[in-house]
Amino acid sequence: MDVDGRAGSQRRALKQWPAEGVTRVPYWVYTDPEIYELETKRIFEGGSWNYVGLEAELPHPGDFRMSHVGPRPVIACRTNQGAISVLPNRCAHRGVQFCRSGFGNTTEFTCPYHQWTYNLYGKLVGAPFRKGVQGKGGMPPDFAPNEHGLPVLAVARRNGVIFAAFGESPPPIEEYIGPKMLPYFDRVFDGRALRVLGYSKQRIPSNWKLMFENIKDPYHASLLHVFLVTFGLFRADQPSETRMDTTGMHSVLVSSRGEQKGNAATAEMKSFRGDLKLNDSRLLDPVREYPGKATVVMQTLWPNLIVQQQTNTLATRQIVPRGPREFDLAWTFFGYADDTAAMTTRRLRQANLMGPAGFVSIDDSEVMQFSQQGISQDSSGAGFLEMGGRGTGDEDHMVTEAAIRAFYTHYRRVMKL
Amino acid sequence: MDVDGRAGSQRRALKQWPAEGVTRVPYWVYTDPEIYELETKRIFEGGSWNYVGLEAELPHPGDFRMSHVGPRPVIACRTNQGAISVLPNRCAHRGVQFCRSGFGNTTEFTCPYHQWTYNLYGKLVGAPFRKGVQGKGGMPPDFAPNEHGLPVLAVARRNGVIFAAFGESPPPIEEYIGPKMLPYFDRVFDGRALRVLGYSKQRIPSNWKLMFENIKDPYHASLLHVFLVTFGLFRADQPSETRMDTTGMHSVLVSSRGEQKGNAATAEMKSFRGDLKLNDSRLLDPVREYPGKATVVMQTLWPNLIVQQQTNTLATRQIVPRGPREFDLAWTFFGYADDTAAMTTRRLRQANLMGPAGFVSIDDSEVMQFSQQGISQDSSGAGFLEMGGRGTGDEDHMVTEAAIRAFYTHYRRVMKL
Amino acid sequence: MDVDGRAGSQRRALKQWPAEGVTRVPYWVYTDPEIYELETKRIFEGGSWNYVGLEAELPHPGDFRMSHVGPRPVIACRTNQGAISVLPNRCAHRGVQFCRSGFGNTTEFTCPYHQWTYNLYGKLVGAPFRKGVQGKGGMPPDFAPNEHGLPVLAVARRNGVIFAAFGESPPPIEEYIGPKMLPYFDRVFDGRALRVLGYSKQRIPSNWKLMFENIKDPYHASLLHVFLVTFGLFRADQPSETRMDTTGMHSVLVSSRGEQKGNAATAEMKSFRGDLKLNDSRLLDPVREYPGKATVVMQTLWPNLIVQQQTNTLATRQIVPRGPREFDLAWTFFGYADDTAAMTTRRLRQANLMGPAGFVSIDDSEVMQFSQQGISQDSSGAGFLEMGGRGTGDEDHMVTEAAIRAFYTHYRRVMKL
Amino acid sequence: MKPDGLRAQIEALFYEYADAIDEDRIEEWPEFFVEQGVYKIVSRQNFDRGLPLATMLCESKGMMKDRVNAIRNLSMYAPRYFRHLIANVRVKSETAEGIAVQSNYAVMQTLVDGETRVFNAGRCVDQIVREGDFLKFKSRLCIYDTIVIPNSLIYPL
Amino acid sequence: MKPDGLRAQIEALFYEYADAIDEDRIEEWPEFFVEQGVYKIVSRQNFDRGLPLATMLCESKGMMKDRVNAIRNLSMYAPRYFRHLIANVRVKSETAEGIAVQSNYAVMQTLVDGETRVFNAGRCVDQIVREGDFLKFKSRLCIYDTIVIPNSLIYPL
Amino acid sequence: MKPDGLRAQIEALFYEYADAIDEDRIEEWPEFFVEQGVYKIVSRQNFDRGLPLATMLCESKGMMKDRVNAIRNLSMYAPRYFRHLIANVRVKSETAEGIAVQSNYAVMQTLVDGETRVFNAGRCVDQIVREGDFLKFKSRLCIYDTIVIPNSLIYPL
Ligand code: FES
Ligand code: FES
Ligand code: FES
Ligand SMILES: [Fe+3]
Ligand SMILES: [Fe+3]
Ligand SMILES: [Fe+3]
Repeated sequence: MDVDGRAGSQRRALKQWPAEGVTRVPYWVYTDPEIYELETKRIFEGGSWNYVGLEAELPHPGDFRMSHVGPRPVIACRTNQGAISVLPNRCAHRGVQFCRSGFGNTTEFTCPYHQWTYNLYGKLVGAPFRKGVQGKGGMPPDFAPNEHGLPVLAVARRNGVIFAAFGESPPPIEEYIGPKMLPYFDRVFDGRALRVLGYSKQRIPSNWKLMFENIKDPYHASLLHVFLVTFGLFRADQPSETRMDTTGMHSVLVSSRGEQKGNAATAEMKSFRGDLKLNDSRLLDPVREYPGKATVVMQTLWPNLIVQQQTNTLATRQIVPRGPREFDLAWTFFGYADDTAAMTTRRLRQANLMGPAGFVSIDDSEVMQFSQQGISQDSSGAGFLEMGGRGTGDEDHMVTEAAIRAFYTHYRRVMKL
Repeated sequence: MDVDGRAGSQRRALKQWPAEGVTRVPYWVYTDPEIYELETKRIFEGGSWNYVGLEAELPHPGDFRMSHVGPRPVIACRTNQGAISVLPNRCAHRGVQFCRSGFGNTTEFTCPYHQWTYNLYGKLVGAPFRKGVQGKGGMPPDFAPNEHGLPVLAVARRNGVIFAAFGESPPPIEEYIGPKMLPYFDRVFDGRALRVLGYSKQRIPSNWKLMFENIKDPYHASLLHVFLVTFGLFRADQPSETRMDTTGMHSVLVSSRGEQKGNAATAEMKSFRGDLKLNDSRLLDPVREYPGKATVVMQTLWPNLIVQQQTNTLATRQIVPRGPREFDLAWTFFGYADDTAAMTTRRLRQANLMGPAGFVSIDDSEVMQFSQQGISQDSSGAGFLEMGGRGTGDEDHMVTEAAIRAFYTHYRRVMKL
Repeated sequence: MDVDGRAGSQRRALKQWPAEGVTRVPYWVYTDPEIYELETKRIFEGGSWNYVGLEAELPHPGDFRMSHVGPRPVIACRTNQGAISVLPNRCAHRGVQFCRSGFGNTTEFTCPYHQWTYNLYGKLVGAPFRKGVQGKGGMPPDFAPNEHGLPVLAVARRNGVIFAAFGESPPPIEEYIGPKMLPYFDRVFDGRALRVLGYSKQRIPSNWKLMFENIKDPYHASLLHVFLVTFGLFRADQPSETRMDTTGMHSVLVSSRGEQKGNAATAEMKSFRGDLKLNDSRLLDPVREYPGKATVVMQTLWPNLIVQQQTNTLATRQIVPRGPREFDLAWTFFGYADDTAAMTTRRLRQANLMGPAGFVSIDDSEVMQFSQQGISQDSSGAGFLEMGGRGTGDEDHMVTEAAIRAFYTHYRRVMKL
Repeated sequence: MKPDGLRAQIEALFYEYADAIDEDRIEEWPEFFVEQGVYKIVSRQNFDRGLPLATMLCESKGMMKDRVNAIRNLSMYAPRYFRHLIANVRVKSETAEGIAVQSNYAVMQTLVDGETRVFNAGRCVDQIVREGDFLKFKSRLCIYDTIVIPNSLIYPL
Repeated sequence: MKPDGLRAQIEALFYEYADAIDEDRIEEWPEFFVEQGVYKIVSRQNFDRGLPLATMLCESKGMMKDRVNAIRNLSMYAPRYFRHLIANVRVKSETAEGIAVQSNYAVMQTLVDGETRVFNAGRCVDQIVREGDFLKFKSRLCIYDTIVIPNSLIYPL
Repeated sequence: MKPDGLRAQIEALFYEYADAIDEDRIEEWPEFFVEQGVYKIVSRQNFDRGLPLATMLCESKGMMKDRVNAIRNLSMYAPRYFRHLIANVRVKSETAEGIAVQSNYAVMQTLVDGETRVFNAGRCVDQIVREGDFLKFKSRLCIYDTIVIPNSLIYPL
């Protein structure tokens, strides 16, 4: 009887990264519960800056919103001093996830169970009956409220975007994003006040990394997205760049809008429809608003953020993992406080391209589900990533999986895989 | 590559009870599947008397009801001799869970698959074709029907309440409940015939132990339950007691109704509303029906029973675990056979306080969900239980978590943790 | 603290097959996830011919249908040469489950993500941008398309029935079915063209092996199925046979219709109703269509097929496991291309006996759920299978569990349990 | 109370029909049909592909009674509740043949001690005729979206 | 807009009632009842076995207001949305006592950041009377199939 | 058959609208609107907080046709069935502007080889006008409770 022994060693063998390196991604990284647990610890709680929201969402002292760092629920607050604090949404007494409102304004948080009360800095400022009632009961004399506050997270901000980190603080956010990626970040987040236009949320039945792969994969865009291809919003024959930071953890895809005109490259794209026309062209009525030629910049920031600038539709997409086979994708669509009404209308119209019903993003959310289904058939397989060669460096085109290879280079380092 | 090794040893480390002892409860006891399996074996099937129902539910010979011992489905029957038998709801042939009706009357149970038939004592009294058909087939000559009955459970009864146990019989029920707890038990179950008023069932997304903690935690009642506090039904400034048996496994909270009047203690309770009035006071029209001053006695009996006497609403609450993160709470509301119509009406009105829509119990079922959510964020944390000191003994007040500490003292002993 | 250690060794002990051999089936074979994983590898992917469909479903070149081999999604195609190919439904690039239509006609399959295109033989015939775009990017020079096709499955056909196998090809299908079983197979699949009448699908909350046990268990039919018993469609007192191939993996139950007349045997069947009459006798209007006396032949073919011939209702039932506790049962009802209209009507009427709403099969799908529920209560138990003795050989009656014992003899061999 | 108006009468028919099933008065079910009434449950997949198989098929009131008898006396199944939500009732035409009506439905199923789940959803395509004072089904065809049936289909929809 | 016809008026009553709950105007809920109106939620199991226990019981508009007050000010619970689907409305009789009506319902519940689930399904048995220009509930009895309630029942059904 | 009565006509509009979507005649969908009709799907959360984002936004019949074209020719998605249950239809007012109507809905989704699930539930707030013999939507606003959408929203609701 060898069930246990074999299954055990089989399992271990499964977790050997293929000898080819990052040109292969073993399918167990998308399905294994232990890998997922390790990711939680080593990636999301391990010295990385996680996106938690925008300052524009918290204009007034006491404003707060629920958010997540990786899978873990947190609360981002505007303090009275105008700073931002990020607190774990878990009571220090007996673990109640106390905050239940997505947004609000408060001077303090009170856990419903025993009314332990925390100020906006996570300090325990109230614990009823701590001294007992009518001389009876209460906490022991050595009870030190300052040892029972909420373990606040490290916080970083840049141009209105809020990041937080469990554990030891990562390097300053500018250093973390790095000199190569920062200009792209600052392109959209240029210091102007933002205006939130609204939220969307999808529950996608796939591993969270497939979302990053998708956005780091310019190769698919010209093939999967008939809409992008046909209207020239993002296409392999257009001037494009794939750029990574030095670690490989962040990346951008950059491209300039082209025309709806056939050529040698579009001939290879089954998805190109030369004859397609919009019935109402207001849907796509692009206005150039950033310097330079790029009309689309998609940036991924390790470990949970996508910054989308596609023509005039802007959004952050936050990844909230929910186990190895599911994640939530939380979209925050925004513009600038100084947008004209016409520009706001334009952004809202172009928002049809993105989100759970997006002309473009539907393709991605569906294909991620198909990926997870295929991968889950048998986790002893591996993805093959040799488009654009085997390197992990920048490219001035889209015909490459380099950014995914770079991502897994960093992933393996952090995960010790 | 160290995934397996680390994950393994991490897991082991996680399962070390904190050095502080029962003033801490590690969060993995609420989430770990192996712990849950051990609980099934060591607690629910391990020499404990589990509540399975009331004799009043089985007035006539042949009456039966489905019930559970821990998570395991059983059938409680009134035998022809007026005794009670408790049978596992699983066929001895090939495992079919044969009984499908919540309640009924029968002379025997027939499994639908091959019609093996058991009498009310679990004895196999029929197995069609056992001797073959037309001289062919049938059971081997050495087939001994008496070796293929249902393994009946040990049964104990006291004053109309039925308990059952898998495995070796626990000590007599009076000894098991113990001399300190028995009077509280006998207070409600005083030998009078009971009348069942009805059933409620909730599926609560939390670990089953959080239900016990909740009922063993008088500290929360004055803070969480605005209704209780405001109407003085249970409040920290009222004469109260927290009592445990010698092992810590059982406990009672006892209190006397107070007034809706502010004082130093209510000042600390955000939940106190001095000005609140009922529009229809019939909802709370208390009548004293037990000797002594206590108007509420909440008793918990290891490992699956809560006996509720809150003013004139009486109920048993049976805990049916369904994995580490979910349990069913099965309420049986009852009165006495000799209740006047007015008293029955009163009990039915006061039933508004309890159950899935109870003015009081909603708070608890909701907070248990919040607890499980918070705990599940990261099972390396631990609850902090030092209200009322670090002891596990009786208290003459409510400002304590002593009964929970006592519970975990026993839990650790039984679970060998 | 011994949680891990004990739980581990407990688990191992659980996986010891009972000393009694195949007269006992330990309940962990129906619940354990590791056993299920092993079954996937050793049974469904391990050199066995899995049913995937009928040739009649794929009349024209390019016709395809989705199907499964064990739990794994595959596509069966009619190639241009009139042959059949079976492809895994998983892209060789990055794992997308690309085919989304149950049925269709195509010349090639294109994965939506990056448009890798496979012909009907699984050969990679297209990979856009493989040579780059405008001189940039593309696959490395050593990219060999023939190394990146879909790993086609071995295929076997007999008289219009299609089988497929992962890994090394099993022996020829005739040898695999074996000389004892082949005549029964050829009885229904006699070379005539088939006509598909329609599909049904059920999701049954039980282990897949319980389905095989059910069909290999003539003992239950006379007891569970009031309909069969009453109308004499299958009853223990009728001339019957239970036959296995030499390995025990396949079997047939054969019987001849009897009368609705009581006798010594029916007296033992609670399920016999001598007085029952149909209001509309067209429901059961049997016509003899096969040589010999048998009116019902139920054949099980390892590891995923049941061939049903009950009077004039014919169907294949394909088992698609979905983890240890659930499987889909996919029914294909069929007749012959040369059936008269009256015969087609008859088959469609008799289809009322089978499928998710079948007069007969409801009993089975329900009892399988009850079995899984009972088994899952505690996986340390075992089923008791001594009806008809302890042997695994053929019997000329129904009062036996021999075919199940034979099945588990083979199962243990293949699973090394 | 007899409702006024054709659509109201048709809805009354639908609702009483559903009530007979939901409230376990299944014996009444065949009485909603004319003597040679036809009742069919077919999957949308079979329907769309032109395949004749029905998951449940009754070609007369007699066959319906046989189905009722099976439900009551022959079949073995776990107790459950059905609950019909009938919506989107559309009277399509009224001819000598009868009244053609379409509707959508969802049936919720609750197993004892279980949750309430959407068991089956789809549409009904009906032919209704007058029989004396009453409207009756000449044919009722339930085409269900729920291709994969959660275990067993015990009752008519 | 006041609808014509009794059934239309009754449906209007049902739909406005549901809207008050679904759109979080719970304060309006007692106003759909007469002063001594009775509201009861009972499980089908208790109902069928003749057991008197109600999961929610209001014997007067006052008790309903107390329930509203609890929902608004006393109880602690996670925010959620209710959504009523009311179907199969059947006017059974109209007498001096009032109008007897039955209907089926399913309530969908959406917890913040969660999926929409069937929370509760069953039927309503109502007595309705005219009060001035309005129809009001004299009694509303909700008999639910969903024996096992998913955690808590916060709002009336 | 053209129904009598305003509410019946409105319901007919709603049900034919739903049928076009459920039965995969999505090309008909824009025709239920006037030329400058507006169709919007918004989450209850955005709606309640006054945020203008729509999950789906069509400001003209042309944009609706673009959406239909995307569904038919541009988007890649797994095949699925939608099934509308439309309930609680309330005619709120009729003015020169049009008829204001509210209703509740639940859309059941069935993925091929999957279970039928509640995909989305909420309410519709509509402005309806007469165009010749027909009622048409001037605007339809679907406010959905289901904040977290199960993967993708392919069809209009
Ligand atoms: S758990 Fe938060 S105050 Fe007790
Ligand atoms: S399983 Fe119960 S009689 Fe066979
Ligand atoms: S995953 Fe199939 S083409 Fe890339
Ligand atoms: Fe994309
Ligand atoms: Fe409480
Ligand atoms: Fe059978």
